[in-house]
Amino acid sequence: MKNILNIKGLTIEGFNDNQWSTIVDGVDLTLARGEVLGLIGESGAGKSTIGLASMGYSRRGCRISSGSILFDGTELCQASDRVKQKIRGTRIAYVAQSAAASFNPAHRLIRQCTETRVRHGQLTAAQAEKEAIENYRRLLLPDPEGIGFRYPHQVSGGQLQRAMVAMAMACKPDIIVFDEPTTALDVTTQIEVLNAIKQITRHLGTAALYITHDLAVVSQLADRIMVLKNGRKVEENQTRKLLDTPGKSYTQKLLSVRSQRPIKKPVQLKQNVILEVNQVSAAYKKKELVLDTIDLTIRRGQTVALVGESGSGKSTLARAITGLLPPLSGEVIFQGNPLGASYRSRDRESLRKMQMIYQMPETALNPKQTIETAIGRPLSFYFGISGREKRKQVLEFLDRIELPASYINRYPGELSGGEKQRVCVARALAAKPELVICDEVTSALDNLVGEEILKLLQNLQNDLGVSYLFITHDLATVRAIADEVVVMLKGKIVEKGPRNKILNSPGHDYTKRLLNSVPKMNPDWLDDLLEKRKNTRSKKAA
Amino acid sequence: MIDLKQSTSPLSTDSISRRKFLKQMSALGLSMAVLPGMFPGSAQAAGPQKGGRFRMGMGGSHTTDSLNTQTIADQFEIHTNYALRNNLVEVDHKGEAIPELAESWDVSSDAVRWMFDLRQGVEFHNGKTLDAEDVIYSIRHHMGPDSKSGAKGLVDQIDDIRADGKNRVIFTLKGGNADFPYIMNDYHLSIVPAGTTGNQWEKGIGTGGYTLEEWEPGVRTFLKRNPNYFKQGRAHFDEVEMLGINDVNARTNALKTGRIDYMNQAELKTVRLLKRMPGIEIMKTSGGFHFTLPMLTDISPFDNNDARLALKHAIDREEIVKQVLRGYGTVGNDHPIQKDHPFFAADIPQRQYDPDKAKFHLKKAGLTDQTFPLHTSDLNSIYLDMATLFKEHGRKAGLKIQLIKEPADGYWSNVWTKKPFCNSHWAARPTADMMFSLAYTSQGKWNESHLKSARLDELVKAARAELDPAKRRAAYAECQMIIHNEGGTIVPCFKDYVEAATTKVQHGPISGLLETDAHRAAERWWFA
Amino acid sequence: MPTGLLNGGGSLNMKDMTATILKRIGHSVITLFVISILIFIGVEALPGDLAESILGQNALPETVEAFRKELKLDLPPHVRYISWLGDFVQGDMGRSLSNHRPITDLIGWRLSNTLFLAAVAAMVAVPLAIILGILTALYRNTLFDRIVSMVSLSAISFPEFFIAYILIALLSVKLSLFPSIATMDGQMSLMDKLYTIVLPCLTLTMVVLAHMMRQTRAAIINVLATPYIEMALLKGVSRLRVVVVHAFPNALSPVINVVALNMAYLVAGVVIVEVVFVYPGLGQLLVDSVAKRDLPVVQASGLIFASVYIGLNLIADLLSIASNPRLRNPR
Amino acid sequence: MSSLIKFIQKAPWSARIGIIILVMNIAVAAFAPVISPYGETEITGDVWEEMSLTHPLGTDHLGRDLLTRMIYGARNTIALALTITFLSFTLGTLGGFLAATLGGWCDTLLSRMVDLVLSFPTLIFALMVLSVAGTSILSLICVIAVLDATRVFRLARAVAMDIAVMDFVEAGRLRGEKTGWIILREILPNALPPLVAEFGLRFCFVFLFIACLSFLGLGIQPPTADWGSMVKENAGAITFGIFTPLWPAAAIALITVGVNLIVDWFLNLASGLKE
Repeated sequence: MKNILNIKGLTIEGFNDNQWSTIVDGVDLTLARGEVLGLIGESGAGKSTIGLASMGYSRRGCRISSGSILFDGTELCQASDRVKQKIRGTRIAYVAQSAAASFNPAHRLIRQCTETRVRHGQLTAAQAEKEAIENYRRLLLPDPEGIGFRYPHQVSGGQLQRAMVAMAMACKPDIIVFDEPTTALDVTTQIEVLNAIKQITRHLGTAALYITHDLAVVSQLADRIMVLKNGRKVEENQTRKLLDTPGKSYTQKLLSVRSQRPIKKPVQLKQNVILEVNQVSAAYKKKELVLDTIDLTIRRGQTVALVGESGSGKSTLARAITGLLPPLSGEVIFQGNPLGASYRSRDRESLRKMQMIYQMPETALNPKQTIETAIGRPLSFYFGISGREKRKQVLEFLDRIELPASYINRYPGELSGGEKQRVCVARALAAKPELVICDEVTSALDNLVGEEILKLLQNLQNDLGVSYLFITHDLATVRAIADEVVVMLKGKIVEKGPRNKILNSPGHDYTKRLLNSVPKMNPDWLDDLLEKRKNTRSKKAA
Repeated sequence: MIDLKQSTSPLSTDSISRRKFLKQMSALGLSMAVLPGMFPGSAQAAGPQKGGRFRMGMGGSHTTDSLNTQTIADQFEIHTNYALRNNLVEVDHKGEAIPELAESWDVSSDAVRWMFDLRQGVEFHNGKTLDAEDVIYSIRHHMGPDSKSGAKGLVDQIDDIRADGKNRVIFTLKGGNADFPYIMNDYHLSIVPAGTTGNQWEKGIGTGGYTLEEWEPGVRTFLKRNPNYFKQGRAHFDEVEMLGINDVNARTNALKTGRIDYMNQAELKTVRLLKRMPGIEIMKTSGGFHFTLPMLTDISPFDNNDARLALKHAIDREEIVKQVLRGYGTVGNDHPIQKDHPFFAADIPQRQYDPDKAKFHLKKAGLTDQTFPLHTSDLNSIYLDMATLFKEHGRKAGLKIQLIKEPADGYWSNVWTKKPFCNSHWAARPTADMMFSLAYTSQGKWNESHLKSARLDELVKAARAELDPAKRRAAYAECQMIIHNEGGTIVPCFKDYVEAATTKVQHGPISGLLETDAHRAAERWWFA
Repeated sequence: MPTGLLNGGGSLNMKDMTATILKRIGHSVITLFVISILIFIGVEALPGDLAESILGQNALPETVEAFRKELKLDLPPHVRYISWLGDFVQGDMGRSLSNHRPITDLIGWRLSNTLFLAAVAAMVAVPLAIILGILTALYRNTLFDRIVSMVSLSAISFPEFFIAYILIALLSVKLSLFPSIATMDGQMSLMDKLYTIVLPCLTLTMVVLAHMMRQTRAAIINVLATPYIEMALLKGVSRLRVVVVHAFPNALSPVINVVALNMAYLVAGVVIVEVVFVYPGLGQLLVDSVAKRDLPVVQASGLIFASVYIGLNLIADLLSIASNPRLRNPR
Repeated sequence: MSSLIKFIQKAPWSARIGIIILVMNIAVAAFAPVISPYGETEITGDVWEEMSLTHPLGTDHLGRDLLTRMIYGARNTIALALTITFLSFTLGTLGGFLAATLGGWCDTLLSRMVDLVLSFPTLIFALMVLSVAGTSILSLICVIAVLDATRVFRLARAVAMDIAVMDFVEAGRLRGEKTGWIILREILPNALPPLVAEFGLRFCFVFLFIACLSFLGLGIQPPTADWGSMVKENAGAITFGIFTPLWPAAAIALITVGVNLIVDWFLNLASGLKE
């Protein structure tokens, strides 16, 4: 076989809680020259670990316990450090998930991009720089001559990610391992990076392992896709075949995520306004307004989705509403009563009526408090319930969020991410709020898990009639849960209206771009989109 | 820390009549340059050699040291002062007053008027010739209501000083004092050019055997021989370098490694080890330096003599001499006069460590459960060890002594004579009279036990005016007896001065008056 | 800690920077002013005063009174403080109360001694600590790492005077290599001076080395856990280069801070070494002057120490900024 | 208890050595009167005797049994150092947490005060204060604790600052919780690991600091046995080849090394670095 990479029976163990447990369990994998293989799975599937292992690398606390990794005839499992060092960067390169974290903040980009070239003695520094600039140009980075001489923090996320692709291709490697290269990016930026990756792999004829949790993304690039779950291979097939005829139910589930249908809701009556945000402006530093005269209305039992990309000010709006960031001007009116600017000046009752659920369940729960304390505290704090009664109610809440009663004595560390987020939901509901602000509550979770949370939230709304202010960057979420949609850009609201109107016939250019940047479960989507944009551009030029 | 009050050594005056003695001293003045006993032992044959740099490591130095004679107090200053300046009178190793800047002196029969004739042609380092005005200025510097001098207590007895011509100074005292020349040896009373004031003091101008080249207070004094020195056969070194080394271990190491030729205040704990080292000589001089543990006799529980006696019996003096002083000293007998002093009352039985008697007195005083706080300090390295041992001794006698460590700073102002029971020490007084009248009479300036004994006051006053040695002896014996039996002072031991030098350093008999050959080492010693 | 300068977001321009520095200097002046008041109150609160402590056992009530009058200690405290402050602001540090020497004279020489010793010790200790820190981080959990860690740990586990005595016993008394006391005078050549301070310098090196080394090691190891280090490894960069080129520059900020802290210690905290080696530094002067209640000297040397501390911290913060491209090169 | 044993079983060998050293020291300190051959201040022999059967480590400069003094020294020194460290921790942590949670003027005031104390040489500061307050055990404890608390304050504040911005603390604030709850229930439990590590370091520092104060004559009062004073009292003998002072110095070093080994382990745990 002419496979450049041949992995057989790869088993990797991780050291956790004083014992070794299996992370990757006997995975076989082959990669032909010039082929792109997508590795897909949810967190804990072991896909990143396999990606790193293909470079003969395992993270601290992990070990490759058995199996063989044959790279172009070299067995990497037994290879010496020196041999592996020689191969890495030159013949197998790596593109990490977060370019912002993976570029050394102390050095200029170009120095990092040319390091491999120069250190392995292939080129002089000057030649390598020239070549790097050429690569920047190919990847359509703005100011290709100058950008390399900036420090990582001076370059935006999408550009950094492309610079990292440039770094990976510097030595024209045989394989590039892409480890979730677009996950941390906004959808509109994602397209550019995906495009860059596609250009490069085609241009160089490089083989690639493309690791992601997003089937729609990977289907744009991969020739073949391998689905992983809990360290084992679920199935493997040509991209189109897999999309058309998924063999396993797990794959089907993954496929269905993107085509989320709106969750059924009872018919809404026009009800009274519960929250009114009136001409609110806010800033962290005096000069730069992060929120610019925002108006927003939420009605009882309604879900308002606040959509925008990173930096649009949507989380800041949540902070202004809750009083964590007192606004510079404007007011927040809750049930007809203006609230104090700072949460400190609000009374307990108005604090109770407005609860918040956070993006990261890991940091939202105190790791040193049991689930009982976490959910029970609002009960005792607001309603003075204690002792047996409190425990009873906590158990009821656990039942409601579909967690077993035995969890009551556990600590957050013993729960999975989704379970923790459920606890956060219960904690918010324990205060019997009127309005719950959900700040990106699903974005840190796997898609399937996130969907479950959304369902839970919707059920609770149906039962309790609470209102949600739903902050998200994910349009699929919006589609699933929102009644009203508000689109924010650079601290301003650009468009708002009923969900169907916004999603189906957006009025604002930005909303349009946002909408059509969401990858579709169609391998030709990216090409089509780029083609379309090219056409519009040339049309405009004409 | 401040170690000494004005001091001189005990006097061997009982063999000659007082009057005769006074006259004799005046006569001796003429022949001072060739004093007998100056060059004893083996060194005598060769005679002192000139030259070399004498490097001294001195404990008792402070960055606040000054050469203003008013505030001179500790070793580094005192030695610098004596090397730079002279006094009217010098006290030699035998404890006899011999002429220095005064060529001779005479006294009225009531010992009230003292006439000192100055040596002529003596020049200060700045070229000025010494005259009576300088002497008067130097002494008056300590007198008067505005004086801050440490010698104020000494010069208070002077009623008037006046010049009689350029070379004679007449002192009129408020009362007769036969020991007045000894006072003139005090290191505060060195003679400086008239008009020395302010910062000029730090220039160290005097008539002494050395001139001041560098003066970094507490750190380093660098001296060069004064080529015009008026004394012959003195000040042999070309240069003297004094280093302030307060840490005794550093001093010892410097001596061992040859960085210095001499160190004062050797550590008693290690001196026996130092002695074994080749090329090092341990110098031991005995004097009247003694430690005391004063109890305030006017404060409960020490207003009860049985309490005092209980404590006096509860201390093992032998062991303190052995363990704390390592044998460099002698036991005390609860009065301030040492064994080799001419007025020592040998017939008072030595008080022994007697736990039973201590218990008896304690019970008699009804203080069986009393805890006695003893205020101590590391002001003097001996204090703590002594107090610690005392506590142990007391424990065996059923006496609870509690040690309270006081900061060395402000000890004399805040603890001594204020706290009911504390540590203290005394340098020798030139005469028994001064010792008693300063520290034990009810009018005493430093009556550290607040002792009020009419009989003692009377005895001391009478003895000062008494010329018959036998009667004085009897009076002082009774004083010792009173202090021994009724006094508020425990005198556990007398301590020797222990110093060390390399064997290259030669010297005659060493004075026990003060440390460092009465601080005349730079002037008297020489290199082999 | 560089917090003071880093407040208010990631980017600073030159103007902001100057403003911040000026603000910091302003804060420092206020701090020094408060310290001078505290020193004054502190010395006032000490039992006894200069008059009593100089006269000691020789004191008589009337001489103490006269001495006080001469020293103007009889004036009310606030009057004395204000008069001192007035002189100080005009650049007149005053004179020592005990021997009337101008304080600039008294302190100048000692300060230069203190700085000399601190500088030499720092020149030995800082590079050594950083190199050892890098090496132990590079070879972490090897025998080398453990031995260096244990030795350095033991070195800081002994009281410093004990280290000094051991060094004297071995290198001075036993082997006669170096002098046991480090006396300085004006005529010494630089080589003489360096030779004289070998032992105190060695003692201080041992005292400060471990702290800086361990901090360097910890900072580097901290950085080694970041994704960009993994990236560097995956680029095939050698371990040594990873530590030196990729990790160390990012670990500079904590290293600079610990170095500054130890430098401040070398200047202000070496009283014990000065006592043991009889080194005429500022620390001994301060202790002596406190003991003697020589207020102007205490004020001057106390303020010098405080300024050194504050100054070094300011420099450390500036260097931290200079070493951090994020702050050096705003967007 | 069993969880503690399990926890210790997970410790690396270096930390186990540290634990053994610490436990031994504490045991010796606790049972001092039982195991020491003589009384604390009893004079039982000549000065600086060599090691013998009657005096296993020899005698000190006053002829007291050195082993006895060492044992009592452990008791006094460890007890004192522990008390001081506890006090300084309570003070420093409380201040640091208050500054971090309340912010504003409280933070400014406390931080300025701490900066003020820090900018003056510690030893000289202690010297001055002890001269004013006298060198009783109580003032010794207070002075060192306050001085030390400034350093604890900085750490506690930094740690609390990191925790105070966490979502769960924010959630507590939005719930309307009082500062007391925020500090005690939300921040403290999470700040413990780095603080415990710091506790070890501070403990060692206090140990050495007391020794240094003793060297300058301001430490524990004799005749109470304490390792620092013992080193100082006997230090002069070293250059004569008498190694009596090595014993207490070694004891100080041993316990500091032991504690540091445990601290290292804790720091590793706290930073999540599994080496």
